[in-house]
Amino acid sequence: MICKVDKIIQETPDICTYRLKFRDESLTEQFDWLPGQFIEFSLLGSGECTFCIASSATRKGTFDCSIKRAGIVTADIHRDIDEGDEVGIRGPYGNWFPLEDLKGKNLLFVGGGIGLAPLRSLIQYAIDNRNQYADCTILYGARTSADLCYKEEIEEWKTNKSLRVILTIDKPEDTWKEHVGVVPKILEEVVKPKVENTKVITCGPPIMIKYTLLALDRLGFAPKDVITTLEMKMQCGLGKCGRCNIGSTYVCKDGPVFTYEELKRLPDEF
Amino acid sequence: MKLTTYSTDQAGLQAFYEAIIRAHDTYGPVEKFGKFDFKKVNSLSECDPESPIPRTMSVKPLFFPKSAKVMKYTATSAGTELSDTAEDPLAGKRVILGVKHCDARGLQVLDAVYKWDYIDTDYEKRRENTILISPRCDQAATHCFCTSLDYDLETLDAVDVAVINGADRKIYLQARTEKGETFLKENATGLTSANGSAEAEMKKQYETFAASFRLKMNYQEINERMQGQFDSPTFEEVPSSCVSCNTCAFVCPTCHCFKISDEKIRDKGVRYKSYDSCNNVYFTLMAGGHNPRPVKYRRWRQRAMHKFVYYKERFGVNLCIGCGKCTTSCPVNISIFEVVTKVASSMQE
Amino acid sequence: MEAEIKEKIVSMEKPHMEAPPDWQPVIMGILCNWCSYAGSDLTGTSRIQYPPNIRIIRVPCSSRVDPWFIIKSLQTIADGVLISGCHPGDCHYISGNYYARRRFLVTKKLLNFVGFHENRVQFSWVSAAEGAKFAKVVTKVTEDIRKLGPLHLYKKENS
Amino acid sequence: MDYTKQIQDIAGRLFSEGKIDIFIGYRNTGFDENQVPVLIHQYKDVDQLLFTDKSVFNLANYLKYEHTRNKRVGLIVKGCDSRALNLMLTESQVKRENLYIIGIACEGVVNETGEKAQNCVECMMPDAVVYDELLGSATGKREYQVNADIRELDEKTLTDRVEYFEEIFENCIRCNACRHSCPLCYCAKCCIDQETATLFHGANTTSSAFHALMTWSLHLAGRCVDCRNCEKACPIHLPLHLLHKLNEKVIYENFQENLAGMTEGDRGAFYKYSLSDPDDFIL
Repeated sequence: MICKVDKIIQETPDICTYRLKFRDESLTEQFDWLPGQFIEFSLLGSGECTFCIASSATRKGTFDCSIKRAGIVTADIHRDIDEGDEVGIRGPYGNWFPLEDLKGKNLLFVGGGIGLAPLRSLIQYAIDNRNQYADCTILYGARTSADLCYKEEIEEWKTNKSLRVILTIDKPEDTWKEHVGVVPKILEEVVKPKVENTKVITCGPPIMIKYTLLALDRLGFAPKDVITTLEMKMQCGLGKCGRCNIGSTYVCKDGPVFTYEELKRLPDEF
Repeated sequence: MKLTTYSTDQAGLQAFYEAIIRAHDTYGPVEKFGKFDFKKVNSLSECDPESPIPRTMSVKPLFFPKSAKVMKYTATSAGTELSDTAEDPLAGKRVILGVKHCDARGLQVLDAVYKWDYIDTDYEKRRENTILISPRCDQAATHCFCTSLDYDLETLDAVDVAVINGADRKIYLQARTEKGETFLKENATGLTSANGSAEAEMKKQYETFAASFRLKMNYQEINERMQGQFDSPTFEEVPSSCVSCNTCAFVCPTCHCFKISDEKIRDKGVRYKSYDSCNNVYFTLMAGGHNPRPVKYRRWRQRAMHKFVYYKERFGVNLCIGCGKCTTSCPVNISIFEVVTKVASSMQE
Repeated sequence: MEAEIKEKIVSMEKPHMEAPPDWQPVIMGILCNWCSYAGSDLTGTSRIQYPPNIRIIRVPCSSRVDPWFIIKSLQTIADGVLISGCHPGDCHYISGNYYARRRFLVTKKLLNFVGFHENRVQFSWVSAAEGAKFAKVVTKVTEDIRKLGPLHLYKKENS
Repeated sequence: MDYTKQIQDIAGRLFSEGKIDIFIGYRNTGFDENQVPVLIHQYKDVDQLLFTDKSVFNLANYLKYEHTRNKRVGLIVKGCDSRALNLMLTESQVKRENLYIIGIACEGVVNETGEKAQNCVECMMPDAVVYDELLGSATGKREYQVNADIRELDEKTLTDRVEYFEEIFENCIRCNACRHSCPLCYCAKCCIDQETATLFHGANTTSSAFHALMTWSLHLAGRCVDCRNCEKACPIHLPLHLLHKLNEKVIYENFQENLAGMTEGDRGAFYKYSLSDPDDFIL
């Protein structure tokens, strides 16, 4: 399927959000996805990459992909794509956040860096179906204030009375008025979430996830209440190419959304 | 279903092969650089259906080629156009001569992953249109251990027609699938129906063949023991001499990992699907530098565990089929048999 | 006559491949910044005519040319490659072209060994003052390649 | 040629004196007559070691991996292996003080069919050139002779050569076993690895094989020690030596250089030049 790049938003020095629109308008109606799913994004000539959809299907018409410049293809994407260019996408693939299980629960989102992208999809979904969910808390951290994604949208969330937004950066900065410290520390010291009736959805760099999971353990969360999305190199998204194999699990088919309980059962390879 | 068996002799078999080559698109093992490889043949003299094991490559490239075009595209300032590739040269009706039983089993094992969830139509079409004619080996090669695994080689229904040497230079052609049955009926000119002793003779041939194996393992036990061996130190020890090339995966009849890559000159480009191997350092290297399997033993562990545990867990069949091609082709002669038996037995220590 | 035909067949990579009627050779010119590139500039400013088939890449020195560049050119769009540097002794970096000379010889011989005609890859020394020589070299290379026809060996496919 | 006893003694002595952390040698597979290289960490495993004329693989290859980096290593080298090792020392890939080298005055190894391998028949320098201890009696340097296959192919017409080589490149499956088993291909990121290559992002096509094998052989020109690890590693049995031998021949005929890595500090033919190098092919 061919998409046109509608808008490019420079989030941070190395992260851009690409707002995509189908070239063939009739596909817009058919293309439906749930928060947590991913697409295969291809820049013809450079290759394919896996990205999660960073917006919710409740906001139809366009969808977003946030891309961080990290490897060969992503560097090409940042360099070569301008507004109005055409790119190829396949998908959506993978599983999604357990929306039914989350109904009526308190939601705690814990994101770090580019890890907010998959969460943003669910946050938007939750905002648009606000009456289905109880309290929503968003804890978001980055290395510096310049590395925070979706700044405008976060401002919007802050003004939304039904959301509690907590921002943090790793090291103090002069103009920074919010919290300072790594995400797991803020989680324990500032957020102090209630354990009852709460589901935690977390995504971020591997090291953050590791310590966040430990912190959540200390706070008394049961492994089945902690949901995360896993990153693994993928090429086909169809359960054939064998790249995303962890044990007998295919991340592209059985994932990328796993609960901590499921992760514990997998061999330690991610 | 009762399947027919025909009997013939060496000359009759040659005539049977020749008739097939005349009438169908035929592939057979052709000698290249001193090793046998499956190529298209136009006469029987070009190939040797009874060529010995071990061979370089299995029949895998005829179903899952080393590099296949997925799609073509033109990307100009005016817009992007995608188009299908030219017709798949491997999709037509064809016959493959001289497939070993293990190779055929390899395809059967691959069916599980290709027909899971998303169905790979190219692969399915190639499988459907192909008749496998397969002589049963008389003698095991050094690294074979196919009889020890989780399938019954004697009555294997992965091959369409089995060619079995009987007593007194007699040769039996036995249909194993319905596809093979119809094929044999159509091409059975000059063949006679087998008489009563055929069954016994074929059984005897299998017994002598099975007795010629040097490598034997207790599959059930190995599979069970391997399950708990994820952290076994033996994985670090035995394959330490691995040089991280991709040979074992590329020659393996059941390795199915691939990569997708683009090649573009000016405005036009092609997207390819090519072999890849989990022994490659870059296999799981993600953009940004995180690699879940950065060291050799972890990649080897993935390979061995996938072959003997994970695939069985997921699809119910063992991925390794015991053909020994990886061991024969390995630059440093690492034997997967040795690795798994050592890992499985390391638990007792 | 027969000898001539035989000669032609022997010197062709794929004698049965015919060139399309409107075919024009594409030559990749890899030129050293200090001599040959300046030389080609001079050719232009002196208004000397030479075939437009050459596509020029500027490199700091002829020894910057990895054999890989030649192979890549031949595999993508080029039918022939011309590499040009300073005359021996004139190298801006003192000895770069001496090293390059050794490498070029081996590259040329190896490419010839695996089946590329020896005129497919050519080398020249052109100084900044030799505008006329540059035009002569390009004309000669273009004519050589035109005689050989389009290159069909090991081309990267894009259709 | 059987130095099993001596090598076991030396390795045992080195371990008990605490001079090395790892010993790289050969062991039997137990399945066939081929030998597997083995990395030994303890004294008790020393009796696995052996050395016969089937000890083919070039052990210098293992010095490029992370598990031998900055460790004290003992290893066995034959004539060709020692020259590869010398080049690695020259190119600062390993430190001499970390190595304990057992040199072999090699009498030639055997190929798959049990005959003396072709490169051993043509070998110009069978004795190890860098060692702490030499086993066997040195026989010295021999005359250079042009490889028979090269001579045969040189006489063919261009069209015939095209056909011959097209078949080779077509059959290549791009497993990169040649590059991985070459001790001199120590680059962590290789320009022919498909994941890092800028020309071929991974397709295993004929043109990709051509690019890989040609670039690879040209990067090894003037350095190749003719150990033929690559050719023995190739699962398709492609005659990869042709490319290296042709380079060797051109270098010998034009620059009178051969036998890369004879002395430490010698970086091969492409790291030096002479004012009188042939110039006649340049316009």
